[in-house]
Amino acid sequence: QDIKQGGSMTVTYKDDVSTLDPAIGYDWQNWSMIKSLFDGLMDYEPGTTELRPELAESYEISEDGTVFTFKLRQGVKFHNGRELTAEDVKYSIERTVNPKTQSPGAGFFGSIKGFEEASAGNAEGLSGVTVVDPYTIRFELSRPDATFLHVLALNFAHVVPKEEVEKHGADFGKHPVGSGAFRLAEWTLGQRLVFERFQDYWNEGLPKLDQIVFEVGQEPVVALLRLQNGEVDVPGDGIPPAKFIEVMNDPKFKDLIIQGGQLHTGYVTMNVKIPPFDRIEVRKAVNMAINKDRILRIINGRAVVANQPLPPTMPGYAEDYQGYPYDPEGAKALLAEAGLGDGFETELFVMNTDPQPRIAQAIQQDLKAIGIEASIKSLAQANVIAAGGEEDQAPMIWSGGMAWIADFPDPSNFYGPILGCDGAVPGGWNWAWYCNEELDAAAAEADSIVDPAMAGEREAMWRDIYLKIMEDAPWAPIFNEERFTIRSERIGGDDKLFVDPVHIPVHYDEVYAEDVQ
Amino acid sequence: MQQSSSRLLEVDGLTVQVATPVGARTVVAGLSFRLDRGKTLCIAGESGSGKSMTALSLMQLLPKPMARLAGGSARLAGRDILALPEAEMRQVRGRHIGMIFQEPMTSLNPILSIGRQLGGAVSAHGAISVQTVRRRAVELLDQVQIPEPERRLRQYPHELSGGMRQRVVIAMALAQNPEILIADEPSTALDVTVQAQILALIRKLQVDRGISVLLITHDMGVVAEMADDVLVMQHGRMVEHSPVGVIFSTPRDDYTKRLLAAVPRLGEMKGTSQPKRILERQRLDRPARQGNGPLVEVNDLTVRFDIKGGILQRPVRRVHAVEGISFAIQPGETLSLVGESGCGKSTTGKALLNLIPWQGEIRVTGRPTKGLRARAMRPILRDVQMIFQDPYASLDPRMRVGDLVAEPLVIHGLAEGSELTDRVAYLFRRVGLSPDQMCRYPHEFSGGQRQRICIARALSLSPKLIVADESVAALDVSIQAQVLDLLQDIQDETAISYLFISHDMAVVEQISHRVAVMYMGRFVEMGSRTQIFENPQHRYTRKLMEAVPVADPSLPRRAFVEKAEDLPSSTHTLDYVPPRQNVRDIGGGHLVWAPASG
Amino acid sequence: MSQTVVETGASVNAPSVMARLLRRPLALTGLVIIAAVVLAAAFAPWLAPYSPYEQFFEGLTIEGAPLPPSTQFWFGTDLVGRDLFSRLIYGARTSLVIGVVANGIAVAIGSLVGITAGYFRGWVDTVLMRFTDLMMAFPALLLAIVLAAIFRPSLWIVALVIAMVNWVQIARVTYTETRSVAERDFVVAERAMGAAAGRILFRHILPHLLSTIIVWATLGIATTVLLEATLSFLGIGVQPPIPSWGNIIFENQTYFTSAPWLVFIPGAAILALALAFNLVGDALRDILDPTQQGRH
Amino acid sequence: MVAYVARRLIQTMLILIGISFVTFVLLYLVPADPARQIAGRSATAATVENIRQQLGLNLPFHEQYLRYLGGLLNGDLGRSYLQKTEVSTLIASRLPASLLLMAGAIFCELLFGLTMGVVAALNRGSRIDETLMVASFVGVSAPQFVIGILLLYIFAVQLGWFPIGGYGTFAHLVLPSLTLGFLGAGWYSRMMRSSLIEVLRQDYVRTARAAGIARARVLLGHALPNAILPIIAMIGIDIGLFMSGIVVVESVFGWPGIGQLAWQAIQRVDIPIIMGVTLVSACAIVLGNLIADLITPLIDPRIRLR
Ligand code: HEM
Ligand SMILES: Nc1ncnc2c1ncn2[C@@H]1O[C@H](COP(=O)(O)OP(=O)(O)OP(=O)(O)O)[C@@H](O)[C@H]1O
Ligand SMILES: Nc1ncnc2c1ncn2[C@@H]1O[C@H](COP(=O)(O)OP(=O)(O)OP(=O)(O)O)[C@@H](O)[C@H]1O
Ligand SMILES: [Mg+2]
Ligand SMILES: [Mg+2]
Repeated sequence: QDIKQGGSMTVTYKDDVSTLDPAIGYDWQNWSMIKSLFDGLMDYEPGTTELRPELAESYEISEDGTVFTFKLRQGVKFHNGRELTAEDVKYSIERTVNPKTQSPGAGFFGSIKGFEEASAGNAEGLSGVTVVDPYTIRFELSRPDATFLHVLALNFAHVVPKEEVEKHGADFGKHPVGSGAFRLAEWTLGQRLVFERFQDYWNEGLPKLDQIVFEVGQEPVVALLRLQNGEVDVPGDGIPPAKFIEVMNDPKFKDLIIQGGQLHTGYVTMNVKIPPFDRIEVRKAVNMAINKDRILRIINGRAVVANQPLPPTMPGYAEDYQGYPYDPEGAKALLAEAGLGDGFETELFVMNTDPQPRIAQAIQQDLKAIGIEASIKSLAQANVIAAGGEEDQAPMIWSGGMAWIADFPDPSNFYGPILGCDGAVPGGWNWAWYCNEELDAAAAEADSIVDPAMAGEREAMWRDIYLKIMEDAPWAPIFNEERFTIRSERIGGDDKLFVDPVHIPVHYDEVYAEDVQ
Repeated sequence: MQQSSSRLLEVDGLTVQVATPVGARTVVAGLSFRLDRGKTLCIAGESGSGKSMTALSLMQLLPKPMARLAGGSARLAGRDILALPEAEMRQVRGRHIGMIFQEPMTSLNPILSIGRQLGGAVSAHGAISVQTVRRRAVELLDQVQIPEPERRLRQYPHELSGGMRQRVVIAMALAQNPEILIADEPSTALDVTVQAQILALIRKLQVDRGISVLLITHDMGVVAEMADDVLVMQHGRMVEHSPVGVIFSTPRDDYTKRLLAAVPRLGEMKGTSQPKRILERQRLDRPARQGNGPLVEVNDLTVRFDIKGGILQRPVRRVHAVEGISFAIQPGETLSLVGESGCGKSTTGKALLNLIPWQGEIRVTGRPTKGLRARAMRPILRDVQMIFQDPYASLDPRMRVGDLVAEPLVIHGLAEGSELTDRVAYLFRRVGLSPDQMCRYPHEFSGGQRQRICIARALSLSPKLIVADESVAALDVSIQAQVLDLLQDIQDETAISYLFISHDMAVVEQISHRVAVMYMGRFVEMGSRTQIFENPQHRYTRKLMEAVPVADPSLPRRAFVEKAEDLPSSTHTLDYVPPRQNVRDIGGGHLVWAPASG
Repeated sequence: MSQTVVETGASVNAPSVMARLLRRPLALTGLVIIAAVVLAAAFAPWLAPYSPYEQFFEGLTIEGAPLPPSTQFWFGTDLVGRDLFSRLIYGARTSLVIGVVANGIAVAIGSLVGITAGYFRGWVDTVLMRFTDLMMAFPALLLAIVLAAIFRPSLWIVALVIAMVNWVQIARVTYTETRSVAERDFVVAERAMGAAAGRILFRHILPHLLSTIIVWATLGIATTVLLEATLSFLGIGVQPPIPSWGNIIFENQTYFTSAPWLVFIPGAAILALALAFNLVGDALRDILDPTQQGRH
Repeated sequence: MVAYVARRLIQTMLILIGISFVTFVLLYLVPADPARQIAGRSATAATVENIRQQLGLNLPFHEQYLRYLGGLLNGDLGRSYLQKTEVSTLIASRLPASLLLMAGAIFCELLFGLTMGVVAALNRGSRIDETLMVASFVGVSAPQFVIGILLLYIFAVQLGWFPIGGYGTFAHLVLPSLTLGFLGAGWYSRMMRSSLIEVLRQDYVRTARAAGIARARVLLGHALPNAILPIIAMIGIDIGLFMSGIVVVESVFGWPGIGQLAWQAIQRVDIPIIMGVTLVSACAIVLGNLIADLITPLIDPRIRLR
């Protein structure tokens, strides 16, 4: 397939881009922008969840799965012209782990030797990272970690040039210099950013586009209209809910919409430390009380019903698991069994931006039908998160708007912080405060299986873990959101590039402009 | 002399109505008069009789939509100016008729310089070059005897005194050489000395330019001094229209007679030493002084107000409102404080009741009051009470008058229940009101009645001294006379003392035993009434007396004073040390102050 | 004696304030609207055709779109399939409760601060005035939002938050008025009689402020209703599913192009209520406040 | 004059410090942990603690405040927790848009408000007057978010005359300005009307007319300058209203100003930004008052700056 390079694309976002520092950026908008400005050792095949080396030419994993050795590509240049070496890789990862950087991703590197000291600020670097020669780097882990390659594909492991970081200090995020396919050409705060092709990019033929213009502060509705006028190519925030039905039914848009899955699950957490949610019957009753189909209708069918923590596109998803059926009568019976036949009063926390309060109200009505009077606490996101992190604050939380979207496509990513014992601490993200040591052990075991050949086994183990969790029912999974990306006719590329699981909304490096073909 | 050509303005059947919540009310009813060339017609009458409405309707400046012309005509040079459309009427205003309003404080635009306003009047009817306008403005200011006219053009109204402002207003009215000048109470709001200057100025201009003047006033003294003809109004109707001599010598109408009878005339008490009413009642036998020792002694009373400013709001200037005055009041005696606006009269009165901070020494029946807090002052206030200038403002409009009069008794816990009611009823009768009016509200009473209520309230504690601050100044003459009589009768019966504060020499003459003349926060002269009025020693006392218009047209009219200056200010810098004054007793307790030599 | 009867604005048998209100067409309109809202709030359970909380399955189209006004749902349904008409009727309760409670607290705080600072002067004045100035410089909505974020909002907390923001106006007005009343002769006269501060404040000054306070209280209700609506519109007001006119709009605003009735009907309700209170307040000001007379 | 301005500036400083204190207390009480937000969802407790220490969040309240105040006095508003940028940079990048919007709103409210007020005052008691005054009441009673959405619906969605939102061209400015100015236009028309009626009743207007000066000249030269005075005094209050208004209007129209910045920061409890925007708004309000107080004596010579 002969794709000519050139052309330009305009992407819009409503919210401003905060930072383009790979160690810090963790937002909807900047995640894939950073991916285009920087490179890491690992990456995924475009449009899939399959890992492949990027800056690494090849890698080796030791038998016991604790030593990873990478050979770097030669001749990779940073945007400032200097060549990228193993030193830079080491520096970048150590920088992320260094508490002074205040990186939200530091925790991902927990399996590297020396992490504890480094993250506490007691050691300069990571003892487990060794530069063997300028093009070879070795990672020693303190325990086998099957997800480590995924971790190295995260933005937090992307490579930054030390001299530039030191030059700009805390403002590096506003002056990003990487080795990615694009370089930042212009940034007017609060208005627009322009990415330009990096001429010396090591991967010949990429990127396809010459330029990407990001316009921020654009309402999704406006973006959609401008798309119709040909002024916008990709509305980054997608199709606004209010326009969804209209757009889906509009023949003009028919060919421009691409639907795909998303590593997302929306769920209701039930705090197992707050009575009566300490009773498994009550939690099951809640699972059975919620009419998920009606909720799908409220969000115009932009999702599929969920019955387990993992989304369908995630390895380890249990295809044949039926989950708890919608059965208000059965739910009532369960409540009666728990001695709560008359129902009870509780609180349902929810983030206060549309449509979350609406969904919460639908859940509220369903709960009411079985006698549970849940009053809604609709708060700013930060306040809900804070309440969830306290042991005795939030009996139930509707996760919408703060829900888990996987950092990398691996089943383990849905466990640790949100269902494992590690997350069930003050300030943690395990809002159900569910802690099952047995499952923690099983999870550790599964994650120590690094051998790609054993991947199937590992997947099965994870499947088991999640099904066990469903037996305890600390969550009521509600739905898995679907992605609907719309693009202009000017932009071409394989459909899967537009619903890429990690490059959201589109794979900036791979899509091309039809008008230069 | 009485040629028909001398008739400049002929008004016929002028009728004005105002809208009220209960329908139209006629406030000027079929008024007819004529104004002759070069003459002065005075419209006299009490407050609310329709004088201003008459003037405004002639200019077609009635306040719309409240008031409207309901009929009549006014012929000026053959044209009925009441029927002219606005555009033509505008040609009449300023060119043919100029007008001066009552209130010099408000009749100039506060945010435009004198030059702009005067210039606007000069060039109102047509384009004139800037230089010409300016020259003419300076000329006009010169004509109305304003010193330094050039500088005044750049000044703003608030920088001028009341008298100066009124002169500017006159200059504006004369800007286009009108044939008629309408002056609506042009001097009422001014101090007596300034009033005299303004009236003299109008007379001079009239003579110089031969214009006709329609002068509106309620002061018969002013009428006597100014008028050729007089029109007396009551309730919107003309009750008498005669030449000035006739009005004063042989008034025909009852109302006119009553009006004239009520006017206090300076000098009518010559040769007596008791207040007027006591003389009338033939109670000469009663001794004026009784008891032992003075009721109130004031020694070196000084009141200064700081004016704050600067970054820290520190005092930057100081008003020397009262500057070291001393006096005593004997039981049963009326001491009058007389002086012009701002000289410190009210401040003195308030200091007696401890309503403001002061320095010096005050003793009430021997008890010093310095530094007493509200609670400690209470017993003293049983002996000293105050009546304020404005009877309406000093009565809480939301209380029944019975409760108002009972208020001091309740506050001091002196009576309650039926005893209280009886006591209030007695007080009502005492001041000539019927006790069954007790349940009404202040607004249901006339000005005079309200002042009676205030007096009743002041009397309720049976005080030994009442401070009466301009207590009759806001009243029409006839009512003023009644209230003065009442005050004197009470004194006659109860031997109460008064500190009577007034700016009106004629009133003071009627009521006082002793008089103190105040100027710039100090006494300049103090003595018995006879001493002050028959043998005034201080220059300022004499000036004050000369300035009072005398309600007698046969007296010679006062001479015009060139470029008169205003009163100096009593605001000084912080380090200002008031000059020392020497007091001289010229005999019989007649004290005269003079600057200390050296 | 020849005393003339003096005419003044208020005569002996002045018609009552209510009668005078009723004579003004605009104020009458306002009163009618207020009466209608009060009735709706009071009799909501009888007036509303449905429960305001019930999310009807047939209240949404198959695709999940709300239903436009129809004979079944007079004002249509909202985004979760509830009857908008019923929610509006119940929402009137919220608006009124907030309007009356929040504004009542604000008026109480404001008057107290204003009167105290105005009468006592000195350091009491300075401390209170300085605090009010500070509050004046606070962007009111930001303050309300932050307060709402601290306290987890509920109907009563929202009322309290609004009260905390809204008393400043009243404080200023009563302060200025107290100062001017305190300088009037009848208060000086009262001091001259030896009356204690409490007596002067409550028997003489307060009655004079009463009409001002009533007027501002009425106008304040309009402001309060709007502020509640705004807070709810931003999603930090009255908690769902309790209907408030503001949060109805908040929940439905993104659909204003496809389901405009969901935004504009409650919008019109807020407007009408605020307008009504403003009209009545303005008329009251004309009637009660002598200094404002002659504006009509 | 200089002393006055100096005094006012000192007062302003004090007010700002007071406001910073109150805001700081309030935000201190907000139940959300900034360190945890920065650290992200996969952070360990140690990382969070470390961040907390770096930000000084574990210091006692008064030390935290003094630290902030110290920065403030050095002109340092701090760094946004989540935007990772100097707050001053963020505000500076957003301020032009907000100021533009305010300028548009002021233009609208003066244009409509003053015109309506003058026309109503001159036609006092007539149909025109009544209609205008009802309109002004609608202006003060209409919630801004409803007006905004309504204008969008009519002029952008239905008629397509203006863009549906966004920023950049004059056309973008029209609807938000109208929305923001709506309230002020209502107030101003009422104030202008009563003020002008009051002024037209004054003696000096009669004096000018008695001197034969033409009506229009009396109105423009004598009456209006006086009538405008109370409206100038409103500048500060007006800015206060704007500061509240932009949060709503910018969110309805997607206007990239400090209102949106503040709203997003509040949603995410980004304390330095909330503090910064609050202080900047307070500054604007106080400054507005100061400007009003400085302009007034230029028009009204009676007022002395003391
Ligand atoms: C309870 C708090 C406050 C209230 C109710 C209040 C109210 C007022 C009002 C109504 C005026 C106009 C004065 C008048 O018309 O007589 C005024 C003036 C004034 N206020 Fe306050 N204010 C308060 C707090 C403050 C504070 C905190 C300060 C000092 C920073 C302050 C300083 C002033 C000053 C100096 C004036 C004189 C006029 C000026 O310079 O602008 N006030 N205040
Ligand atoms: N704007 C108005 N609306 C209603 N009534 C008015 C108005 N102006 C004056 N009046 C009434 O018209 C009558 C005549 O008033 P006018 O001003 O002519 O009296 P005046 O003789 O000039 O009194 P004064 O000596 O107090 O100036 C009074 O009863 C007054 O109450
Ligand atoms: N509270 C105050 N603060 C500052 N200056 C004051 C105050 N009260 C009075 N003054 C000033 O003190 C001086 C004396 O005032 P006072 O009221 O005693 O005069 P007055 O003789 O009663 O005049 P009038 O005849 O006008 O009533 C005046 O210059 C006045 O401006
Ligand atoms: Mg008059
Ligand atoms: Mg006085």
